[in-house]
Amino acid sequence: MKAGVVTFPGSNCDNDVFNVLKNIFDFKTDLIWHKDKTLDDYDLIVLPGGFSYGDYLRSGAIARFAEVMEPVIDFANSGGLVLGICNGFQILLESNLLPGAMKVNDSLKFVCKNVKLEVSNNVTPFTNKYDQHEIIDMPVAHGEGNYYVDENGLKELKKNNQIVLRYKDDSENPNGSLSNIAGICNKKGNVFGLMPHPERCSEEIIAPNNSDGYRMFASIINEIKDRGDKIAR
Amino acid sequence: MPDKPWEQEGLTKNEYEMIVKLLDRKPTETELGIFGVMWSEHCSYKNSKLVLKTLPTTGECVLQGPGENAGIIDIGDNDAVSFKIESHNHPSAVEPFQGAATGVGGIIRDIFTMGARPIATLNSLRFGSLDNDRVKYLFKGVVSGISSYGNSIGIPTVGGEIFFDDAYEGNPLVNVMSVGILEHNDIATATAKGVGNSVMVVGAATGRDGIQGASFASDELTEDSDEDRPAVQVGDPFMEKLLLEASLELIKSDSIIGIQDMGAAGLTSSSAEMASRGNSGIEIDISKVPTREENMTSYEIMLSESQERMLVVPKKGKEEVVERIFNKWGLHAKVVGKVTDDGMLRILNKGKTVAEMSAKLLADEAPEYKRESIKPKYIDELNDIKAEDIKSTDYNEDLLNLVSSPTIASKKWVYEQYDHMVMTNTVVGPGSDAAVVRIKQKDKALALTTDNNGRYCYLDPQKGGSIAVAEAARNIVCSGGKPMAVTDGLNFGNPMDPEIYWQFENCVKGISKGCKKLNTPVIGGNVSFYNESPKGAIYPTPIIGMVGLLDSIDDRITMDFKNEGDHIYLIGKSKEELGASEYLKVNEGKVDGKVPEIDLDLEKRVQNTVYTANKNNIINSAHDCSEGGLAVALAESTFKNNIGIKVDIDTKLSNKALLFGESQSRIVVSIDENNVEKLKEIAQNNNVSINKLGITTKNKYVFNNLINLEIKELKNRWETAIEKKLQ
Amino acid sequence: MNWEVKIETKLKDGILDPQGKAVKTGLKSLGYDNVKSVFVGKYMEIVLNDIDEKNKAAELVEEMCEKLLANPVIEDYKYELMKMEG
Amino acid sequence: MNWEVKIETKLKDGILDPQGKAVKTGLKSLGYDNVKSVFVGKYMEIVLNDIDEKNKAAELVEEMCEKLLANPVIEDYKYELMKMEG
Ligand SMILES: Nc1ncnc2c1ncn2[C@@H]1O[C@H](COP(=O)(O)OP(=O)(O)O)[C@@H](O)[C@H]1O
Ligand SMILES: [Mg+2]
Repeated sequence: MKAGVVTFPGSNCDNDVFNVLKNIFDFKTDLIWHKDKTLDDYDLIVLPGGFSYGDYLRSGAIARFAEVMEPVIDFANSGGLVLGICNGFQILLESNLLPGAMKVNDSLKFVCKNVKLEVSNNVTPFTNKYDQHEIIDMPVAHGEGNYYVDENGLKELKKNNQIVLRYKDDSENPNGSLSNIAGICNKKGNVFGLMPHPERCSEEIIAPNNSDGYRMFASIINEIKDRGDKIAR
Repeated sequence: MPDKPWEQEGLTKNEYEMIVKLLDRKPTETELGIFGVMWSEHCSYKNSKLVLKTLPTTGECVLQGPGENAGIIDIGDNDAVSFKIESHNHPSAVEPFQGAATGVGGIIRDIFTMGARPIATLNSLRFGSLDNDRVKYLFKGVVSGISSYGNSIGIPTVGGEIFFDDAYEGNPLVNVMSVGILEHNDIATATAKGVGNSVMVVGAATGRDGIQGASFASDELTEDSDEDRPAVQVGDPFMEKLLLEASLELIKSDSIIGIQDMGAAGLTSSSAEMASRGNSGIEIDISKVPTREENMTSYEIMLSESQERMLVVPKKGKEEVVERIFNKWGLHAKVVGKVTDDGMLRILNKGKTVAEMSAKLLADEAPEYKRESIKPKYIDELNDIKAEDIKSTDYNEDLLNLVSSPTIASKKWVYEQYDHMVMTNTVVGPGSDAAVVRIKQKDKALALTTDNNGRYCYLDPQKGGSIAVAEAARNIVCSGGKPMAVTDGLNFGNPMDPEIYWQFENCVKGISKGCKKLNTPVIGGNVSFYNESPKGAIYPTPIIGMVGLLDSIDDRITMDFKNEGDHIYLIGKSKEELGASEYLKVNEGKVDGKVPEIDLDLEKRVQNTVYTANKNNIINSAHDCSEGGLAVALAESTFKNNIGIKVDIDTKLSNKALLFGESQSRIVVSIDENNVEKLKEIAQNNNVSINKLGITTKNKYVFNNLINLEIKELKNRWETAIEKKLQ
Repeated sequence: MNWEVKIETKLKDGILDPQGKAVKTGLKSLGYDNVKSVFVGKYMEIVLNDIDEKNKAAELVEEMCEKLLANPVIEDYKYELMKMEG
Repeated sequence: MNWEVKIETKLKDGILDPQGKAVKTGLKSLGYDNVKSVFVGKYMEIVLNDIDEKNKAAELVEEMCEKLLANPVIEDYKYELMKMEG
């Protein structure tokens, strides 16, 4: 069992996620270079936060064409677990692995703070350790997290239960995101993108009394083990 | 050449004659331009060097003092910390966003050229009053510039400070401190050695950015500073992120002799300095330097301040390693010249010599001046401020007004725009006395702070300088750390003005005293002169950046009250001191009076008391008293956990001095009732007086019969003040 | 032949434009009461070298816009193509 | 009378354009080898109401650009002014 965290030029949360998987969960984890054209046998690919290619033009727009994205897209299409955090979420949108697009925050300002989220779908591989409708706490840190999808797209998301995380209410919504959307998955549920940073609340020392990020990674590892067990059986 | 060729390069006639004598001939236009920049204040420190030499720069922990890109201290177990502060005041006054952004970029480069991975930045800012529209524009621009660059490069902005005062209206201050960690064996230096070794330019291509930026920073801002606009540089944090990763990888690969960032005066200054440090010469063919624009002159290429570039001297035969590593990160690396043994900086253009001067002459032999120094008149005309000189009808109102004064108010509006969590090391972030940053896989941690009160330094430069050091150290101790070392960012007006020079000398004297007493050597810093606008000079503002060490991350303390029913103690003593206070400024609009006394021995004992008590695990919260005095310090400790206070003290002081006086060497702590005896014992051992102030309670702020407020109301005023000003 | 391309991108009609809104508020607060609406998008200038036909150049530009320069989910784009002298 | 204004801003010559640089690299890596240079700026569409003369409108636009819409320290701007029907 193995996870891979992609480093794009300008990624800056790659080591943070790596640290949580490797040192907190003791999970075998590699950093994957953006120029890699093939992938090892991974059970999880993480597209981390940061400013890939400076986030110039639009965040995620240039990273979407990095060489590594071809095998990542194949991996996703064949049911592999893909987690996109912040900039990673933006890259997933630009690659059409998830529907919709990001606009700049309504405030036009970068925002870094803790926000309250509601778990709207706890039966995904990424959220199985939370209760349905549980209110959790996670930091956000972004300038372009204002999620948009057209009306039909929103209906689809709702119909298929693809809205996984929502900002708890308008006052907790840090960016003006449509329907308070903070994180969505694809129809199959194996690709998940979110603006908040679970890797920033996975350790007591930097996030006292907050294991809400820890439980996201625990959910994923739980799922990976499950999948492994199924194959074994 | 024009009649007085020196003038256009910002040199004096004397300096010009000195150059002719030293060269034994007249310099060419290009050479004179190079001297102009290298001998500018910004590059040569000609007006400050003699005074800076009086600072204590050695100590047990110092691995690298002033003289390199940044200083380095030892923190045990083969770990080291590199840090430095740098100003970007003038660029920020003209173009706040890019000025501040490139300021962040510049200082981060200084840190990673030492071989250290930058793990935190802090920023110390000064603006005029937020009631002024231009100031609002500058303030917003500077904050978003810092945010944009720091967030993108992925280094957390964990702390800093902001003061607002009319003295900074036309000339804001933007000082950024960067902190990095490394292992002893990875220390890199900016030296060029080994005859025949290549000299390489790596990173961004060279454009016409900021030509003459260095002499720009050494001029006063005048009405037509707008004319200087082409000198504005645009930063590229993405490029710098790549440069950072590539440089650290390169240094680890053990293939280089020296590496130096290109800051002020670009290629010229970096090559002259590298050569001079190595007692070598350097020969560069500028036709080989990758350029971004066409038809650049040799002068422009030599002096361009394009950002995100470095100069590297690889070990023999390691050019390819440099290329490979930089190409991996998508960056250029190009051989542009070689190291020689003749001590000359020789600049060729397609093989033809265009300039040739001794590197030492350029880098180290600029004249050093001791300027005329006169005590300013205003100092003798200050009034003694007594309680009855300050109007007040209601202490509740006074406290509410103080906590919503922008200098004291919450800086949330600012730091929520900074990514202060990236790298996942921020244990105590912005909004506390000092930030605490862990070192992954180790138990120890760093405490980081910047401090200065320009008002104190204006009214009494020497005391002001000492207080800045004392306060920085106090903040470190209040966070659980041991003060280690200092970087100083010295911001002053025009040094040719004897009164300014006097301020400068005396501030440095005060800093020296403070650093000696508190055993925190100065390992590097920055001098920014000519901070003046048509309305006059800024307050003398020597910003103290300090790094402290926590042996164990479990030693950390925050300022917030933790439990109801804890006992609140004041370590140190309040005095009848209302001069220079924020209270005087807010209520009377005055900057006047005697600066609070600072007894550095007492300071040290007060800090020892808290440090030792914390080592005995009895401190639940600690917070130092600074602007706004005891009443404000107590208020700030109530906010986070919404825990109230009931203070009952008997004193001979006036109510105003008791509440809002800014006596030094005071720390408010809260402890469990059971630990009171222990605290008393520790204080007694340190010969420090302590006083019980009261106890922590539920959600109300009650101070004798003077103040009675809901914490919620107080907090709301404190938290929203800056945002309201900006609407 | 060389071509100069000017591209403008803009959020699609009906999609709320936070930048436009902020600029409008800013202008109003400066007293520009005649301002009715503001949209903010991106402007790009690109030089293309060595393409023989205008058609070809146009095709290329459209492809670049669809793929990278604009996000078709939320943005419209317009472009102008001019032959360059020399 | 009502006016439609189109404004383009662009960094002044010689000022580094990191966005343009990154987009150029992006286009090249997608195989668009004909791309010689890329600049990225801002594009704005503004509607102005109730201004009688074109001169007046132009004056207003320039003022708005200098004050808010462009950053005259580092940016140049161009605009186009069109009378609106109805
Ligand atoms: N206020 C100061 N206190 C101590 N050292 C200083 C101070 N100002 C500058 N220095 C030191 O002088 C040296 C030269 O300044 P430097 O930082 O190289 O210029 P630049 O910032 O343009 O690179 C540095 O080592 C710096 O640490
Ligand atoms: Mg330097």
